[in-house]
Amino acid sequence: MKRTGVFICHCGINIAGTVDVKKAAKELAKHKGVVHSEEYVYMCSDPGQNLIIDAIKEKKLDNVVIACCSPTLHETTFRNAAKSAGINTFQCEIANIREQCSWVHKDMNKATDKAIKITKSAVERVRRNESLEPISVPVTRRALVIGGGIAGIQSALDLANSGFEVVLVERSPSIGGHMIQLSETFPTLDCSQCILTPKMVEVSKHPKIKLMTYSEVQEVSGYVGNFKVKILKKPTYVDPDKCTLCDECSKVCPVLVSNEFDLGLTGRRAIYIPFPQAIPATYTLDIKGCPGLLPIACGKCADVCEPEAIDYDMKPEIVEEEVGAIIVTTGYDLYDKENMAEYGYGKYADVLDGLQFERLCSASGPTMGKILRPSDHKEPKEVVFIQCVGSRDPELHCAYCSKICCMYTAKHAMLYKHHVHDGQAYIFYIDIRSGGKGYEEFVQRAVEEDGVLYLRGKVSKIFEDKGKIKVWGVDTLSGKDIEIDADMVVLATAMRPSKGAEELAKKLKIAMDKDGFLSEAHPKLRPVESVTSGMFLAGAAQAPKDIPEAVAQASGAAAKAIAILSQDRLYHAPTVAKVNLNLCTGCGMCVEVCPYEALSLKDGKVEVNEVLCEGCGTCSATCLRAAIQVKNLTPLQVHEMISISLGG
Amino acid sequence: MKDNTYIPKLAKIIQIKEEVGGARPIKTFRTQFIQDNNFSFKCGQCAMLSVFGKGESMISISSTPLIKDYLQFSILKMGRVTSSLHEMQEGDIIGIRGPYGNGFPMEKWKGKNLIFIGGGIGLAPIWSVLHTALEKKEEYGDSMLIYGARTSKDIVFKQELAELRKKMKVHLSVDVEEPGWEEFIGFVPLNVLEIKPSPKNSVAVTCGPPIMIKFVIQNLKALGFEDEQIYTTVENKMKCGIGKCGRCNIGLHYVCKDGPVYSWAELKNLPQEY
Amino acid sequence: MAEEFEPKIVAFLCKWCSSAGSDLAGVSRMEYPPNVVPIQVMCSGSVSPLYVLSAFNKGADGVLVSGCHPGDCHYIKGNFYARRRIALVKRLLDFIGLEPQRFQMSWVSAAEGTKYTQIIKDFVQELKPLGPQTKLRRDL
Amino acid sequence: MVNLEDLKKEAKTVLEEGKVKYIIGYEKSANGLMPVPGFIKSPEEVEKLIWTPACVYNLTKFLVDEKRRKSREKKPDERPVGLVVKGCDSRALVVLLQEKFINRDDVFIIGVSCEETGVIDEKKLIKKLKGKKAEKIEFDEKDNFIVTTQEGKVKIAASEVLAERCLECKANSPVIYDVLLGEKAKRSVDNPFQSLEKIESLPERERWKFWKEQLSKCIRCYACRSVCPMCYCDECVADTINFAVTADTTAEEKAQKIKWLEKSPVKSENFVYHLVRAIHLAGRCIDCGECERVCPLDIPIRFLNKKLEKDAKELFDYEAGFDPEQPSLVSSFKDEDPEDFIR
Amino acid sequence: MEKVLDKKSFPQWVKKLSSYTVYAPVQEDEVWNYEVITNPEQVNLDFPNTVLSPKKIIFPQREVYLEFSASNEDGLEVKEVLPEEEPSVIFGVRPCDARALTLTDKVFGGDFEDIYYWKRRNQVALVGLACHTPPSPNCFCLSVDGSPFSKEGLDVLMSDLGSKYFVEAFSKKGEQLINPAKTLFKPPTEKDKKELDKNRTEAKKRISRQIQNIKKIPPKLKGMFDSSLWDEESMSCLRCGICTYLCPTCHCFDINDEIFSSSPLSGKRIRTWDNCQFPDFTMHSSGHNPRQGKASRLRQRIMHKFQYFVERYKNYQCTGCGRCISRCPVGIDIIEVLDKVSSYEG
Repeated sequence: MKRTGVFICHCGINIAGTVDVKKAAKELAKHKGVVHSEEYVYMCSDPGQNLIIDAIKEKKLDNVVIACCSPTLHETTFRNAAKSAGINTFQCEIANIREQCSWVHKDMNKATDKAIKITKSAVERVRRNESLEPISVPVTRRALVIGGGIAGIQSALDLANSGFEVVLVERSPSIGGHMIQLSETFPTLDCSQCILTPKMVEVSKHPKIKLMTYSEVQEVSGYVGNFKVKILKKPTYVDPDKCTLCDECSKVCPVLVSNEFDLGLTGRRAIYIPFPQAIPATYTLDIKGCPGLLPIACGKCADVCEPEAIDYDMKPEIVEEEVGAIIVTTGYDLYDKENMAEYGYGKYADVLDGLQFERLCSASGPTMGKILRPSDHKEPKEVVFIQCVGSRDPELHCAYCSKICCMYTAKHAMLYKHHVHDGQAYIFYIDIRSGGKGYEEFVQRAVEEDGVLYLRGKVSKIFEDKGKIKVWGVDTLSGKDIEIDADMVVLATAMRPSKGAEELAKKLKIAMDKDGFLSEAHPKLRPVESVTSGMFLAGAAQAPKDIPEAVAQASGAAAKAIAILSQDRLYHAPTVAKVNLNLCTGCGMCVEVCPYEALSLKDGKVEVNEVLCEGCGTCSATCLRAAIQVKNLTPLQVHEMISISLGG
Repeated sequence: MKDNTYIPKLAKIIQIKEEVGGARPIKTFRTQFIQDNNFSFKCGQCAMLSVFGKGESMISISSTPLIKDYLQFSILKMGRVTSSLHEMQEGDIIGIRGPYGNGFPMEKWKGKNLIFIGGGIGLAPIWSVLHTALEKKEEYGDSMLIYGARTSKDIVFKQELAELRKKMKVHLSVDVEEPGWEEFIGFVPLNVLEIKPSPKNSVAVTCGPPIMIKFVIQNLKALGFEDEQIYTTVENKMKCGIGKCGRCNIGLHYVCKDGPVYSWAELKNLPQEY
Repeated sequence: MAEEFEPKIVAFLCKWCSSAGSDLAGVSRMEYPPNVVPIQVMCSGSVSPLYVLSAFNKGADGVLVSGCHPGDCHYIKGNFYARRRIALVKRLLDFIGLEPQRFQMSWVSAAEGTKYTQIIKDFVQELKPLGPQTKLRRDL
Repeated sequence: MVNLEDLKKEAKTVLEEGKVKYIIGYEKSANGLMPVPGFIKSPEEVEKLIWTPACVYNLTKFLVDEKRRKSREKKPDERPVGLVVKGCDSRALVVLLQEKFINRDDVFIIGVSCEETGVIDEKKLIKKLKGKKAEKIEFDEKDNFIVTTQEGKVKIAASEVLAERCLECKANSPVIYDVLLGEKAKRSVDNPFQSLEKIESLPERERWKFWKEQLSKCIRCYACRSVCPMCYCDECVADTINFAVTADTTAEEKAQKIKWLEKSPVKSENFVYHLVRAIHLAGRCIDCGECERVCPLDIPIRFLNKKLEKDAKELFDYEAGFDPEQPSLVSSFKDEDPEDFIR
Repeated sequence: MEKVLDKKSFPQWVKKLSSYTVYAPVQEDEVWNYEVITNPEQVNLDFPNTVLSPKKIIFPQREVYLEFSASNEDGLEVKEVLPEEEPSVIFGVRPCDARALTLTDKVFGGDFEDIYYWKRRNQVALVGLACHTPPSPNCFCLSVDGSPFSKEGLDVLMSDLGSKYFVEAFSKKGEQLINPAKTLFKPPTEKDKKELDKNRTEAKKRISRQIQNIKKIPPKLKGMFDSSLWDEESMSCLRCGICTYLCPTCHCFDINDEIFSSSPLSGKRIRTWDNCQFPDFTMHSSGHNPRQGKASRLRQRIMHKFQYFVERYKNYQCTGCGRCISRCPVGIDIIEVLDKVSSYEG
């Protein structure tokens, strides 16, 4: 029979003042299997710990229970003491008789009685504990960043500058994300491209960063510290090393398609560079528009390419990478046009979304920074900006607030006024959310210095009438109906998780919230970690946010990743789930409830990934067959604890 | 009023010896009744041991009836009761009722050579009869023990076997090769063929795992032993020990009461329900 | 005078919220009746219905399962599963005629020492008039 | 109306084509009214098949046996087993599929629709016939059965002898099948939990009295467990020893089998057994009513399951046995699950 | 002793037996069972087969053997617990069920007498009720050496003669039952006797079910241990305990320690019914099970009743009550199985 030692701490008078520690020690000595029971004034003191260590050695104790304060305080202390006496750390359990007993009761007899029960219950538990060592896994000291927007760029640079290799995967031909499309940024109105391009260049030049644009993550397996990733590298048909950016190919290309970078405000050729500062600086042949890769079909671009950079035989390639941590920064897309037909979005050329307006304002944009109507290239004199288009509309659209629209609409109106001094800007809003450093002042400037007219209320109808866009709305402050003959309407459409994020989340086994944004592990305390250990989130993929927030979160995610990558091995608590294969029928109910994707079905039985398991035990309560249980808090242990708590 | 056979007599564990460690541990327990009683038994009989709160388990008595001071049981840790027994310490109290079963027909064996063939924990029932025969050497012919275990670590009664060598022929074996082992390597039935005990005026007593018994008997037959010359013991799940609870039967035989000792002549005609 | 009936309560407290909340009650030196023996579990989601039935079978006069508030679960969603499971057990026990006061569930956060104290006080007060729980108690 | 000849034809075809190993159906027994489960192995044997209002058994239970048998075979016959199922039985199949206990390919489902009627409660019929021994029972038009006794044929209103669960049926015709016999009619049921209300409406004290008396009768023959297609665990809480023992199982594991309840058939232990059974069937029971039918002591066990079925519907809008893809009741949740009972 | 008793006087007879605990069949819902009677008027002898036979009184499903607890001196105290001895009487015992007790007598007697069984057995008097009409459609007592008016095992047998009972006492115990109410009983007339004979002849005819060639079965079974019949016949078996728990002759049991507290130790050692149809019945703790699979368990039930028992005690361990047939959830019919045994070839 296992030999148990019980040590009851007086904690000065903190425990001994209410619990008759002598009586408790005497009662415990009678308990089955307890061969040593003593009390001492301060167990956590050196002499106290030595008492434990000596007793373990002298009485050949197999396990010990320390009845003292809450385990949050001294569990580690006593477990280390136990370890130094030569027994496993899990052969030491704490009975909390201070916070949960002596401090909350007055009646000495009853408190003593309760303390005895709590301690006996810990005895019953520790006697059935397995000796366990922390689970240790080696770490692949590289990271993967998915998404090359500002968040991805920031994470990648932080990681690389800390000395870790980074694989940065971007779906489109260039990094830069939406930020590179912006003209100026609030609240300082500095040029977006001016602040972003140096970072993009740094990425491309960084020896620790392996940049993979025009690539997509196909498959992720493994677990924290040891992910295996398969990345599909789509063919660009242009060898970037040879390409000299002479633009001859594009000139001869007969195909014209809508230019994504300008959100359809301009066109581009099938062979193109997304924008002049693109990183990597090279051309991409988009086969969707290309008449064919066979020279027979067209072949003009290859013909004119002097350095012979164009290679029609380029094939898709699967690249396998091993990484220890993954940061997901897949960003956002704007709410689809189809969803916003009521605002004439997609129907009238002069109804634009915010990003289109950014391009109009941008010096590198389709109008070279002049604000002109897409329909007739005239300068608009009356511009209506509408906020909360698709946001904060739980009935029809998205219930959440897209967070940045208040600010960028103010910016848009301001920029408009800076371009068109005699123009009038109207903003329909529900309310103004301008929390952030310098934000409120920025909005005030728009109103006071630039005379932007804020109208509180919703727009009821937008329609084209004699070359104007009629906007009907209500000013809810004055209660008056408003009708504006606008030249242009700019919609602050809702931010959505970027297209394909859902598919990717499934591959990564990262949970999504009800809106499709990636779920953080804890809304307050673990905002950059995903539920899956070793995977982190940053930027608008997790929730709508502005640039500084995205950058901050990206650096936070990088720091979290570094915390993993900076270690040779990862250690994980060994109190994880264990399957009894004889009983498991493979129903998969535990797999469904596991919050950590630590369980999976293999050959009709459940398998535990011990590195992912956090030991919560929800699987064990769900299993109908008692086929899965968490080590050191098994149903048997709980059963015995229940019995003893109730007196036998 | 007759004795209530279901009520065990309390006995104190006076000695515990660890025979085999590892995953399939075996310990030998010596027990003494707390109050004197007329517990007398025959070799090969069993007793129902109680660990109160856990239940009962039928265990063969491995000491000889000639020793009156204590009863000895060698127990393989297997289930709820035997695990609790293995947790017990000297001085702890268990319950004993019995003896049950038929025992070995030693009267019939007088004047014959006794060949004991055991495997693993199967030496326990043999141990009783072997020592009784040894004590009454004059009544029997030559005795011999052929015994094997998985590895040398799994051999029970190690010291006693060394002692025993001085008194009779002992042939040991281990199933698989291991450094330092100088005797036979291979399964017990093969060792039987190796040693070739003579069937002439002999009785073979074999106990051990069922698969071993099966091949030992096959090989004994090949050596010329008649069915009547081969004895073995049978194990089945038991509860009452007195042929009433109905679970240990092989055909119409209740192993607890009519067994556990059978000659092959008897056993081969019984259905294979063990 | 006969001694007042003191109900025996088993409380399954999740480690991260409810047990921490109970610790806070201690640190704040709040006072509540000593009728409850706490059993710390990792998550309220790990409390099997069997634990509850077993506690009643072994003579508990009351059983409490306490976890983190929805959305605060240390393990993200364990308490949601607990909520569903416990609701079913509670309905079933009610159906067979066990007094509904005997089986309770609560959300107690690590900051809610006061709430924990109050829950225990109320629980004990509600159980006292019911007397000992004999319906499901072992009658071997 | 299901034509028995059609059933035989279908059975014969799949057997002749070798599409199935054998067919589990209903077969006439030598003794009277009630059929027995039949295991039809050859086309010639299909003549034994019957379909009457006395075909009460939920034959999906035998898939559990089949699975175990197959797992023991060295070279198992991989063909599916043919299985005759009623609407309720088919829902059991759905749950077994949902729990991945069986594969869809392992069973060839011959669905029979109860149409607007159902199967009988043998006890009700015996009572109704007042001692006359029924020899045969047949479907008539939707509201009646024709019963043959020694004294000739009598017409009995179906509502008087239908099994309780048929009166509260949610699936008159199979929800999953390979071939379907009979029409996909749906008998409208106003309140599928009607029978439950008479207990629910009792005051707490009376409810306790009712269950105390009922469950104290239990002799723990475990017929309710044995007949239930969902009770396919290798090892049950109610068993005192481990069944799933292999060479690797240690003595400790065997010694540590938890005794959540004792073998004594006393009130307290019977309650643990029946409550655990009910909870284990929450969101899984499809109300085939077999547990109650087989109980030799006539304990109305079905109510326990029915209660949780009702709660699952009421609280979580969950119904078992219609969708093999849905996550099970206790391995799923909704944010808006009720929590008014939580302090 | 032969008497007649007016039916109206029957409650008065029961009333006279106030020193006895009286059991009689009681109906609850659709289920009849033997229960303790407090009101003699309550006794209703117009009943079909009870679900459980009087076995449940003499060999109760749960019997406490002993109590144990930790004690200071020897560390352990063990106390024998025996059933209390008080005279009791069971009314309305069917002849088949009484015969069944003569069979369990054999099991619980012999070399090791089972004190618990005999304590109860000895103090109970059995008042039988002859089966004028078979109480179950599956009665087949005639096939197994019984009859609807067998007196074996009974102390008293009552036979229904319309307005009165024909009462025969066969034992001292039986006479002691009649003595306190002597005045209620009249000697039977010739007419009564004639009617009794007539009834008995008719009663036999009313039993419709029978086993073919029962005599052939025990020797036949001897060679059928490895027959495939068991596989076929057990296909639909669910492994429940109905057939055996309800059987008046089945006597298998389990012994377990059931505890209130493990530290300090206190609990009881308890015998409960067990049965050969449960898979754990014969399973060794090693996991090996000599009767793996339900075919071997059906075989055990049949073999035990119609071969092993016959060989050991010269009786079938079956008295033809038909409970196992009527209550089998899947219609396994022991008569059919035995008929198949009779006609089995190969």
